Amino acid sequence: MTLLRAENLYRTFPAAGGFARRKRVRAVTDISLTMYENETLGLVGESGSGKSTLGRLLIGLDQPDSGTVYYRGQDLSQLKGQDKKRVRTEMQIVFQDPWASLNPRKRIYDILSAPLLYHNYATKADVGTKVAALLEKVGLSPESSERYPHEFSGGQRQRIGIARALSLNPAVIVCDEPVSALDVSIQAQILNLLQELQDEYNLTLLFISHGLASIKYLSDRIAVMYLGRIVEIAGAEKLFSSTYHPYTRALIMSSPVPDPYRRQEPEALLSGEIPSNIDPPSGCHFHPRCPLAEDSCRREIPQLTPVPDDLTHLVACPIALAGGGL
Amino acid sequence: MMATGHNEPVLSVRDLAISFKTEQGERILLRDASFEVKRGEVLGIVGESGSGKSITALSLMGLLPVSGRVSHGEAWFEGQDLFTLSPRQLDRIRGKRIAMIFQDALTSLNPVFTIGNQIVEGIRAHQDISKAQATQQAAQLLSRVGMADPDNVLGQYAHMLSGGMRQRAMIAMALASEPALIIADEATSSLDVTIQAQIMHLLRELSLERDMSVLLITHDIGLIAQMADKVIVMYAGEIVENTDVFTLFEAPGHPYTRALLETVPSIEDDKDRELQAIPGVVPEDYDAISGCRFAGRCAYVEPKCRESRQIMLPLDKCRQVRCIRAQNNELEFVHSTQCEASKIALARRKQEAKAKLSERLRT
Amino acid sequence: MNRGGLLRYILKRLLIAVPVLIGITLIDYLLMNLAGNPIDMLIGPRVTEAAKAAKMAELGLDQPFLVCYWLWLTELMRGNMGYSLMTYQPVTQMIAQNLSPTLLLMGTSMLLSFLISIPLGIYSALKQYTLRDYAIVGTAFLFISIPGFFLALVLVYLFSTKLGWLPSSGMKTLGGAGGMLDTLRHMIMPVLVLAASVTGSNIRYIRSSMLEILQQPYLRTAEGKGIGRFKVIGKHAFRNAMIPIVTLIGLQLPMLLGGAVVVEQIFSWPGLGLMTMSAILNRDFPVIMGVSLLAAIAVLMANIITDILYAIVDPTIRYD
Amino acid sequence: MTENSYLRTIWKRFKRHRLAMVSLVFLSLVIIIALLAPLIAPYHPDRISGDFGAPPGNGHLLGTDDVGRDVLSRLIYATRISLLVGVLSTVISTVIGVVLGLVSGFFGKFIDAIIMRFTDMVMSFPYLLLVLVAAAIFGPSLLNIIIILGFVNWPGVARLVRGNVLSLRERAFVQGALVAGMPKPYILFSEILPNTMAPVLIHSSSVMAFSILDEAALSFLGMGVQTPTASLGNMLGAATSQAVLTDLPWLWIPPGIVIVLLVMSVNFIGDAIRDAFDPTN
Repeated sequence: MTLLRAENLYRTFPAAGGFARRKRVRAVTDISLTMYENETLGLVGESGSGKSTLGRLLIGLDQPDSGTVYYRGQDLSQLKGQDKKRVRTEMQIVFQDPWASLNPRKRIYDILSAPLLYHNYATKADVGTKVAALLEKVGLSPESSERYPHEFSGGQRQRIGIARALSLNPAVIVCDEPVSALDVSIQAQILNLLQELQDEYNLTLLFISHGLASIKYLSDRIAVMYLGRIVEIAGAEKLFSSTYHPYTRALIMSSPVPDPYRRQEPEALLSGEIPSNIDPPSGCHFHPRCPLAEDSCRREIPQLTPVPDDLTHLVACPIALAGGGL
Repeated sequence: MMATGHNEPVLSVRDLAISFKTEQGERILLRDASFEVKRGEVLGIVGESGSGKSITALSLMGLLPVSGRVSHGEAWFEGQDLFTLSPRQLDRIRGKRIAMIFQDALTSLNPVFTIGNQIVEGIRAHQDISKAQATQQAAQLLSRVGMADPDNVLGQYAHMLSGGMRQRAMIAMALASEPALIIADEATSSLDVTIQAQIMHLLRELSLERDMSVLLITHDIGLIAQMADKVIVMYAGEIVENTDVFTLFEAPGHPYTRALLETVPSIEDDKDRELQAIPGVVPEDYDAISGCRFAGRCAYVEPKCRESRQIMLPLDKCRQVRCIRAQNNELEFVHSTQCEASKIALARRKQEAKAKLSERLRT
Repeated sequence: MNRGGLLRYILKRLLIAVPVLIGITLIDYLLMNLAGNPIDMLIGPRVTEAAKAAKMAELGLDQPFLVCYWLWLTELMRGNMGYSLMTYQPVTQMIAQNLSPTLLLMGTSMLLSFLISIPLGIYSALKQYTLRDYAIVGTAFLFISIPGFFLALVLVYLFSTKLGWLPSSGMKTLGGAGGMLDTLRHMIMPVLVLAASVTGSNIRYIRSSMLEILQQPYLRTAEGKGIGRFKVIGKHAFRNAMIPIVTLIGLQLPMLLGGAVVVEQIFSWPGLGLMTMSAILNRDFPVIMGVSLLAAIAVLMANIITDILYAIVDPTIRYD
Repeated sequence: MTENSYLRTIWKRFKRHRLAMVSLVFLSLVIIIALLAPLIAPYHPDRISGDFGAPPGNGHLLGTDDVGRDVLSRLIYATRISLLVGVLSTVISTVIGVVLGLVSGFFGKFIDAIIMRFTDMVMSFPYLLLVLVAAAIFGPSLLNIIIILGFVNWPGVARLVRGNVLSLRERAFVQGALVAGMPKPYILFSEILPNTMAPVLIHSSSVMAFSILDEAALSFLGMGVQTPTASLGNMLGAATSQAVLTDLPWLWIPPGIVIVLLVMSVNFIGDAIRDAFDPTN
């Protein structure tokens, strides 16, 4: 069942280069996307691809310049009063930086209990037990509620961040690079925790990452973004087994494989830099770096089109589609 | 240039210990570190944050922050112990014979001088040539590291370049005087994967082309597999394993190494793979631990592990570990290994890369 | 940074200053109204009440506040800042006559302060946590904490009264031959007093900005190139440390202007400060308001120039 | 560890600053003396209790002034006045600055532009001149001085708070509170405000040091606290007469030293607080 649907989202920001004329960064350009209940959608892209902005737009933490987000069929921007408040709490987020995501001046108890009390998810009498239960759920001892954020390690803070996101019984959680600031030995703990919680609470997750490996591990479907647009979206296995878009291919080839026998082929590596998203290249934004680029790529913006035998696998590259998948 | 044979170490570090002054008094953040880098070899140092890998590199360059000091040890490089040199003597080596590439190129390049100015300065510090000649040389270097328009880049400031270009500029700067050893400290961690792959490829080519040794410091196991010939694994201020890259992935000798390999997701994995998480966290005040520092998180721990300080000992010809149980042959996963096979694989991989490079240079 | 961009930035910066400038004149005018009737300030006191009323009607000052403000503003544009209640002179003329001694005093103090504080601030940062650092910082604190007038009294007591080395007031020896040397002798103490507190805060500012720079990774890179400690500090750190000093010039102007009032009063230095102080003591509002308006505009201009200079010296600067 | 232990860490770091500890002791002592002035002062500060201009000694520890009042007693009362001015005007300007800064930073846009341009205006007037003008208009009195100093000192605080709010607003924990659907007042007062208090406290210490100096300067110039009420500034003002300066140094040297020590200790304490809160330390 469809839980979230985005239609033609656009979002720009004023560029910070102040001497220049007021230019705008095109963070998200013409994105339509559906998220189904109880799935994990992976969103992968490099810096400037607009993946975080898209995540924030989907849960209403930011408003699009144009386009609409529907949550259970309702237009987010049209919600008012109690409805708005309710929907607001059903969509949560886990941030990347565990050091900035908790108020340093508050005890964990205060951080977790305030929203519970405000939204009447708990009473003064039982809020203590509820906080303790939340902490146990994410693998922390109930006693930690008396402590301050600076007394925890990065991984533990991320657990607290997850507990906060869980506290209001959300339907959707956006995980914005939740493990990229953590040590490798801690990353798996958090990934496993997210997986467990999703199974237990039937959560819908949007998992944002710049690396393919962790996203493959967690996601049911994966969307690949490049300079504000989605270039390919497919089932997690499918994306790797029959890759269409040349950028997706390059991304896979560039990810260092932990196996010394399988060396990266220099021929498969992308050349060139990621262009600025203030003045993205004309036509297909990827064409200056693309090994398949033809003249038409410079002019026409490719639309997401299903691959021949799979309607759920969409690719924004007519040339790759004509040539068949990997 | 000193004549060094291929099996001669370029750099040889013995019993290195580094301590820092902190609010709680003097803390030993690295101890008992010994390793060698051979000519033309890429030595990878892998470890999590706080394991001591960066301070090891900084100590070799004499760049430890003022609160830190080398409290013990030697580092022999081209016949001199780096730790006994005066800053002035050190200046004749760093930038010339050993160069370093840092993680964040934006803050590591001076914002108020042009790229050209900063490269030329490095060249002229070690070569007695005119500014014009040095500028010409700088342009050549920039073009070698893959800059499309070197003459233009010479006049630009760091903030005008993209992340990948900045890192290329840093590499060009490091190459200025044809160093024997390049230290790359998380040189690509803040870059995107497609850019990281380019930079790493460049580094590998340069090392082959100039027979230059590389000390590659990273937390990324994937990069280690792709780049390193030999590997040092660090945990909580100690080296826990020292081996070659093929042996490391095939037959890790230390429980931490094994756990680390298990915990990393890979795009090659099946989707249903269960990630084995290492429980717990890196102990914060590890220099207070008297026994094995990994004991608290180790799946194979026994009381004797906590009893005495662990030391590095060889398991066989190609593995050294800091684990008493592995040394006593009590861990079933530490199966015997074919050191010779790894050596051959290593040599073959290098040969293939060399062939590819010469082919590319010819065209 | 391109030239067109810089020009656009300067233009933008000036545009932002316009409402501030209008606001300053409005505040000035408001204060003037609080202090008395603006008519007295515009036409001078030597007129009868009847003439005043006629003049008021003629000038339109019997009209609503904003209209009056507009009239006052147009007069101001023509250079008419009104007349002094004490000397009957036009305020513009008085300011013009007293300006140069004050500028001489302030300029010399600023120069002296930079000559002392830049090397000391940098040195102190390099020697952080040493005895010399503590001594410099301690002295800086003393300079900041000592009231200018107290320092002036101490200096006068020592060098004029007790030792008789330096003249305690004025700009020239009365009946003396005058000349540059004479003026210089008169300047020593006022300049020292005026420079003291500015120097103290400059040292602290430069020291802390230098300390921050010393932590920057690019210094490590420079040192890693083997160019030598001297060049690392003298070139890489110094050039970056010079950037915030531009801002200091803008920050100092108000401090120096305020200080000048006190210093000129004590040393009877015949400048704007002395003139202002006597205007304040005599409730000579046209003069007071004229001077404060001028000062506010000067500070505003200094801030704009500072911002523009900053944009020029720092290649990374970006403004919205 | 708890909140207490956090403050204890700060306190531990503060204690390392030895001059600040000395300053703290000195300042506490001065405050006690000021509070207990009527009990401690040997004479009534405004009444003649001895010869004209008698040097120290003979029952008057610091001598008497040119009309025969006890200098020590006047000094004690003067310190009391200076502290009063310093503390009250700092409180006024901090409150104004925090409120304007919070409003400006949190609501942004039009309100922000107006408040910030107004701040620019006030800041453009040379500070001491503005105070002098205001004192000339409203008349010099203790209350007026406190109010005037309070009303000209806020722009620095406002800018500081605004800057902090702007950066805190983008921090993940504030965004998290937004996502949790918490109301605006909660976010402003419970998430943002507590995190701006440390920099405000540090800034306030320097505002207080300046206020004490400015009161002294004003009174010295005759535009501040008026005699016979003694203030440190107007006691020094007596030394503008050549006779006092040369022949009665005990009239002006002690109040001068007291001002310097007072201001220095406030500055040292502020500096130590800054260091204690600085995470890079």
